[in-house]
Amino acid sequence: QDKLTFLTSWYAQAEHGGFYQALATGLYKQAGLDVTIKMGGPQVNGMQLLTAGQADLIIGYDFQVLSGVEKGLPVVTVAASFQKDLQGMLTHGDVKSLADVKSKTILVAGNNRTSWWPWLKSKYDLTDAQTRPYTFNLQPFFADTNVVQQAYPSSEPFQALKKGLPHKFFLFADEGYPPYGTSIVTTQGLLKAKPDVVKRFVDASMKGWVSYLKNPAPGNALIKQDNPNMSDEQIAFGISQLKALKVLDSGDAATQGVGTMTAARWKATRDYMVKEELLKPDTPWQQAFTLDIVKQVKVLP
Amino acid sequence: MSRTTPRTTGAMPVVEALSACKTYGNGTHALAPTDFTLQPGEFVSLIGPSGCGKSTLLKLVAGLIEPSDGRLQWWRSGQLPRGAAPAGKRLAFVFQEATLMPWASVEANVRLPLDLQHVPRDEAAERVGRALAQVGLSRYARHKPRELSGGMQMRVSIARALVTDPDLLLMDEPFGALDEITRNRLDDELRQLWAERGLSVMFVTHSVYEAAFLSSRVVVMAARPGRIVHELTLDAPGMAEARPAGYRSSATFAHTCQQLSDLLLQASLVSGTDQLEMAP
Amino acid sequence: MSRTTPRTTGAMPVVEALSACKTYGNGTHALAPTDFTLQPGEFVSLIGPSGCGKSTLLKLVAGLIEPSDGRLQWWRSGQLPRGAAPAGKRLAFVFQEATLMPWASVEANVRLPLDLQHVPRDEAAERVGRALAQVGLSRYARHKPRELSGGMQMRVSIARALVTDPDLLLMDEPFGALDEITRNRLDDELRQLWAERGLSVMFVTHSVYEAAFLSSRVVVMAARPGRIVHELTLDAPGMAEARPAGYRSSATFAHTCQQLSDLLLQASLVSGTDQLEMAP
Amino acid sequence: MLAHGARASTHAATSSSVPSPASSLAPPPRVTARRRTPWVQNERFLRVAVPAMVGVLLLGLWECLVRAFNVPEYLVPGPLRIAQALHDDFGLLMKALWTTLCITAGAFFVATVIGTLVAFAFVQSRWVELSFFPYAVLLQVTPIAAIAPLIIIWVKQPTAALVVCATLIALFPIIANTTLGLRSVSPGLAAFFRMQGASRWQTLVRLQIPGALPYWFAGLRISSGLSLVGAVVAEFVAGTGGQGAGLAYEILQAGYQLNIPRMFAALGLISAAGVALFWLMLGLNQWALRGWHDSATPQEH
Amino acid sequence: MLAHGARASTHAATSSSVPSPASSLAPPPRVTARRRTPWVQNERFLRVAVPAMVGVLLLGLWECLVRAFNVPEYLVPGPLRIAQALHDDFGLLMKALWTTLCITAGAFFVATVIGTLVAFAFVQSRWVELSFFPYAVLLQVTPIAAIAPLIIIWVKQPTAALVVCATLIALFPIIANTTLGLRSVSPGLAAFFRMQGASRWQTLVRLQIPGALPYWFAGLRISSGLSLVGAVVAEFVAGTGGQGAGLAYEILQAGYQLNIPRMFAALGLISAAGVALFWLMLGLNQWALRGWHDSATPQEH
Ligand SMILES: Nc1ncnc2c1ncn2[C@@H]1O[C@H](COP(=O)(O)OP(=O)(O)OP(=O)(O)O)[C@@H](O)[C@H]1O
Ligand SMILES: Nc1ncnc2c1ncn2[C@@H]1O[C@H](COP(=O)(O)OP(=O)(O)OP(=O)(O)O)[C@@H](O)[C@H]1O
Ligand SMILES: [Mg+2]
Ligand SMILES: [Mg+2]
Repeated sequence: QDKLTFLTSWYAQAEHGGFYQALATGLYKQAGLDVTIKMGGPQVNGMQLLTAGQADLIIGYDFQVLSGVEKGLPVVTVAASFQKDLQGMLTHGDVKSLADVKSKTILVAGNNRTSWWPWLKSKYDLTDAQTRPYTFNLQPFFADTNVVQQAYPSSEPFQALKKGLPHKFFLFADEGYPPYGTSIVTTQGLLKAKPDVVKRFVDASMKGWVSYLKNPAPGNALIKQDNPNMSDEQIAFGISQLKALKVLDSGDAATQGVGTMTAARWKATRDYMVKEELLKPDTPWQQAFTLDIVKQVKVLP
Repeated sequence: MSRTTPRTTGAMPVVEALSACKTYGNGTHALAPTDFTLQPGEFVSLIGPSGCGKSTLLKLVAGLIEPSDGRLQWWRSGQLPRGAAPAGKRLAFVFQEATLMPWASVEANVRLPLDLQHVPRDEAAERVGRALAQVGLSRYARHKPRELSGGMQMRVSIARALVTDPDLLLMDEPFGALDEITRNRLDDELRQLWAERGLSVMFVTHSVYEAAFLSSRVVVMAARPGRIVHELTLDAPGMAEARPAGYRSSATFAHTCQQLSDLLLQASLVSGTDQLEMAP
Repeated sequence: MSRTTPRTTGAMPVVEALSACKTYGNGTHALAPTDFTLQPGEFVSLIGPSGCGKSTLLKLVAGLIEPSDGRLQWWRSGQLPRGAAPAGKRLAFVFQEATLMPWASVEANVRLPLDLQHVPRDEAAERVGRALAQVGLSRYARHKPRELSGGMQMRVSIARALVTDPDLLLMDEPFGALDEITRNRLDDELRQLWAERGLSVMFVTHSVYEAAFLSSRVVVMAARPGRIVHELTLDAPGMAEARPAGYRSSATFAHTCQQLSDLLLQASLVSGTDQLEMAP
Repeated sequence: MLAHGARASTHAATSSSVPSPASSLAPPPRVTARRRTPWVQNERFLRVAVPAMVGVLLLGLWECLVRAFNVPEYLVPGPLRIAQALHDDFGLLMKALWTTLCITAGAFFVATVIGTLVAFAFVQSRWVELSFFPYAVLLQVTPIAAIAPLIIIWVKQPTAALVVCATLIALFPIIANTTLGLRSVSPGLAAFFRMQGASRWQTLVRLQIPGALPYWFAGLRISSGLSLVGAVVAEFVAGTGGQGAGLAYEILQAGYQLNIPRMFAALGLISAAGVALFWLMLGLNQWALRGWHDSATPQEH
Repeated sequence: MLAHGARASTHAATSSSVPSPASSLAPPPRVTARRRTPWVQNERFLRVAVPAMVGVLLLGLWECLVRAFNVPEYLVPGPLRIAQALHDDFGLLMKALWTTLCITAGAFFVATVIGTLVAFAFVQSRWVELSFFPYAVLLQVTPIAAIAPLIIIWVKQPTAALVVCATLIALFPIIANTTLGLRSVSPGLAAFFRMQGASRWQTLVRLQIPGALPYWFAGLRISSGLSLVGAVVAEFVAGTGGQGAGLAYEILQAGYQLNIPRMFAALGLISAAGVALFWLMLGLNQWALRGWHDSATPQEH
């Protein structure tokens, strides 16, 4: 049994379901892995913990991996659970499309100013002046009908739903925002030393995802153990959103299996970053990912 | 005890203590129930062994502490018989320790009571200058208290009391830290001031010479509990005049001093066995 | 100025000031270059007008402040001629203000120097009890300093100095806040202690009577700048004995007092024009 | 201490217009005597009763305002609603409070010990102080949020990491106040100790430490609150959740889920704990300094 | 103040074994005189030079360790690397520093004014203090991160919201210290003022305020640091990014992009600013209290 520590990106929630499911249903054990899942949180810097050896694999983010590669960090993305990034925008009911947010006050969290915000800004011709900080609290949104804000499909819209407030949610990825979502990142070192272990982990995790969307109960039990405040209702809503947005099985995944990635998508992400001056043009962006693992894994949805 | 206040008599006292007593928080009986009257124009000295309650009585009279039982009664200054004093005049207090504002110069310390009474700047400056000259500290007007010797600090404290031209002057061993020469001069000045201005004075001292020279009445206290054991009237009330030039070397003076020394010794003896045991 | 230290002579002084002078940070010349020698077994009183630099000289001798120029020289106590004193004996200092630890009881304050010398508990308790009895404060052993009167605090300070059985005793107006009776008794005790134990004493006082009664030598200082203007030897050195019983009423005593008063007046006069102007 | 208020109110019974017995000789005969209703003079009773009354008044006002303006519960809930949330989630919140208090206590203890020892070192030598005091200032001004990730990397055990973070926040006031206190001994007494040939140790133990107690307690008063804040902030930053989660986790989660009454209930618990800590420190101060220090002794000048 | 260190070192020139001139009569003739090398006694010089030297030593040690153990730069960069980052991103960091300092200054100013006024109110009446002091404690212990969202709703202007957050953090030590100071006037002087019939205003202006200055400055010393920390924390929690972003934003971003040397450079700037503020306050203290207060006057007992 190979011991592995896997660090998620946030408090346990539906977006991490596949991993918990793989743990709960013994998929990891069957793959000869002894996996510990650690939760992330608001200010937990997964990349730092990964490079410091506190975690073997983490849920990463394409931009951050590219930045890391630019800085010479030995990190590499081995698979992408979701074909779409889950970042999106929550609006009041009157907004018909993202083009309508031009007249709204937009809540943007500090660290997102260098991820999707430049993309949204240039795409819809928005300005910095119309933004206000987002503190991961929905009170400003509810208090003012002229406010729109960033959101994750499974959490903020759920609150709006519960409040019975007419609202809309727009996924950026559906408008052409390039990065993958919930990707699995590890170190070059581990990849080189134990490619087989990494492969087994990815394989089991992807199986976990497929299993999770069919019957989430085992995974949910673990999620609720880690994050007692997560209600069944909310998890169920999250899963339904994952299904509705087809994050797992759309695009390339439908044919090449869950978790797949393509160099073209990575290049699109890289080009966007370079254009917004978030990345030096001479960054060896190919080092940010490897297709070797996903090529060996084929878990069809 | 039912008492009638002296309001019914002709003379109106400045302040009266009616069975006032004081027990401190730790249970020390500092003052047994005490009756004490200060008539206008009196110069009363308090003498007694160390720790017998002189400061306590003085603070009661000043209203600085409240009696544990009994009461204090103050009378309008407007009714002071010796005229002259405008209404609203104040009492002045000289603490046993120089109590100065460490951040203010000597000058500012002495000017303080005038400032508090909104005396105009020029007048205040002049009066401060005079008071500082009286205590011999004109040169040190701009010094800070911490730059002065113990005796000089005490003199600043005295100047601050004199500058207000008070009706009632309460002084707690003001001259104890001064050399004999300075002390004698200040004694002279104080006596003269008192005779001229008709103020009332309560004066704690450890020097029977000083008490004999200055006072119109001497109150002798004993300890445990603090109480008045004797009073000695030296001048008839209202007979305040400057002492004759050679008074300090007169036989009357020597006699008074001797009398006071004896009273003090007596007071020390009744103050309980603990008062100074001789070494074996 | 080249000087030879008295090392060459037979007698070995306890402490010597060699043209030591002191100018404070604010520019006050508190002490002009001064030579002063304290011989073993001497009882030297310092008198002088208020602010003339007595405390400054005493602090220099104690090593509490450093001279601005010149130097201080201390000699081994082992070489004190009057034998008896074991090595490592200490100096004791009584500050002009009672300097007590506010958090400690009277007893603990007095015991402090013994604790610092690791004197065994029992012996310390006994010595503290004796010292407190000497100053008449046995009853107040458990009180905190703030619960005492000014004079009582000063007596605690004195007891703390006496408890150590010092070789060199430096006292800055220790009895100024005490009544005459207490003062006289303490004077007697101090003189007796000095005569018996052969310690060396420097004593600042404002009372010429006290100086005359206690001292083997009196140093008169004048102000601006502080300096020694006169020295008066009362006893031949080494002739320390208890004064005869009636000494205080003897003609010799009265004469000495008068002499000292005159010297003090002189010193006051040479201390500059600012020293006490009479009111106009 | 000035007792204007107390004086004026005492005299109100006997004379109406006069500010203080000592202020002037002008008014007609006035009388001072001891006529006091005992409970009004009972400091301890007042110290609890009066602020409690004010608290009840303020809460009442709050409730009224919330009702009058119909403020939605997810924006600012009324106190009754909060009390209900406190009641409903009592077990949950108490467990979280316990966790937070444990971290607070640990951090406070460690900060007190280290801070005091550092202060001892500082007063032993001016050189030590000169050299290292600026670095103590560094401790205070370095934002914990920025170095928390590093601490989490270095200190493996999560609870220990939280304690370290909270300690760093609480440390400075203790160092600063204790150093100031140890240096603030009366110059006369210091001279006396020097003259008696007291060793450094004796001077420290018998002079500097007792003299520094009032300052030390003032430092404890500030630091006790900071330890609590530190524990909460550390939790915010380090983001632990799950079974042994503290109040910060509950606040964050309640915020995300827009369970604002519960969030306020948790906030209220933190505040109550802080005030309780403060009073505890004040009580300790009174107890330790009674009889000699102004701050703990009623004035009888 | 005790000057063991200074004394001992002065005497070392003339005699070797003796602790202090007053300690005993035992040693052979000893001599005290004024023989001092002036620069070693120049407080101001030492206060800068010694810690600077220690700093250089520590930085050197750090660099050596980093090199010796080959610590990767993205984990802990060496000081040289940080200096280089500071140099490279000088303009960026300086702009951010300026923003943070503006917020700090604003918060410090507001906290000083409000804190002082509140303390004035507290000492005017014991009832006011009894009633409201616990609520001042509340200010300190309520985690700013939790109430920042509410502040953002109420204070529309983002910079103003940050100033409010930072002010809340910096307020308590000023209130606590100033109140303590105003109450700590010598009882004798207070009695004198009462006796002279001084009005409350006169007592406040002429007695309590001057007497409270040392405490007030001690409060300023603590609060200046807290204002800075508050500004940074507020930005972390509620910060805007973009043009007017402060150092917290740069730290977050640098962390996110794993530009660890820049993150350390930003941290260093914050720390340097904090230490500078502290010295500024100390200097102000010396200047204002010179001549009368122990903390600002060399002892000549
Ligand atoms: N604040 C206090 N708390 C408790 N006891 C006190 C306090 N002040 C004074 N005492 C006690 O009250 C008694 C009288 O004190 P008081 O100061 O009136 O004496 P005194 O006659 O002025 O003495 P002295 O001549 O030494 O100044 C003393 O026994 C003293 O211990
Ligand atoms: N710390 C100080 N800073 C500046 N000047 C000082 C300081 N201490 C004393 N002086 C000045 O030095 C001179 C002598 O002071 P010192 O205390 O020695 O006088 P003294 O003879 O003891 O007076 P007293 O009898 O009043 O105690 C005074 O003029 C005083 O102003
Ligand atoms: Mg007294
Ligand atoms: Mg003196």
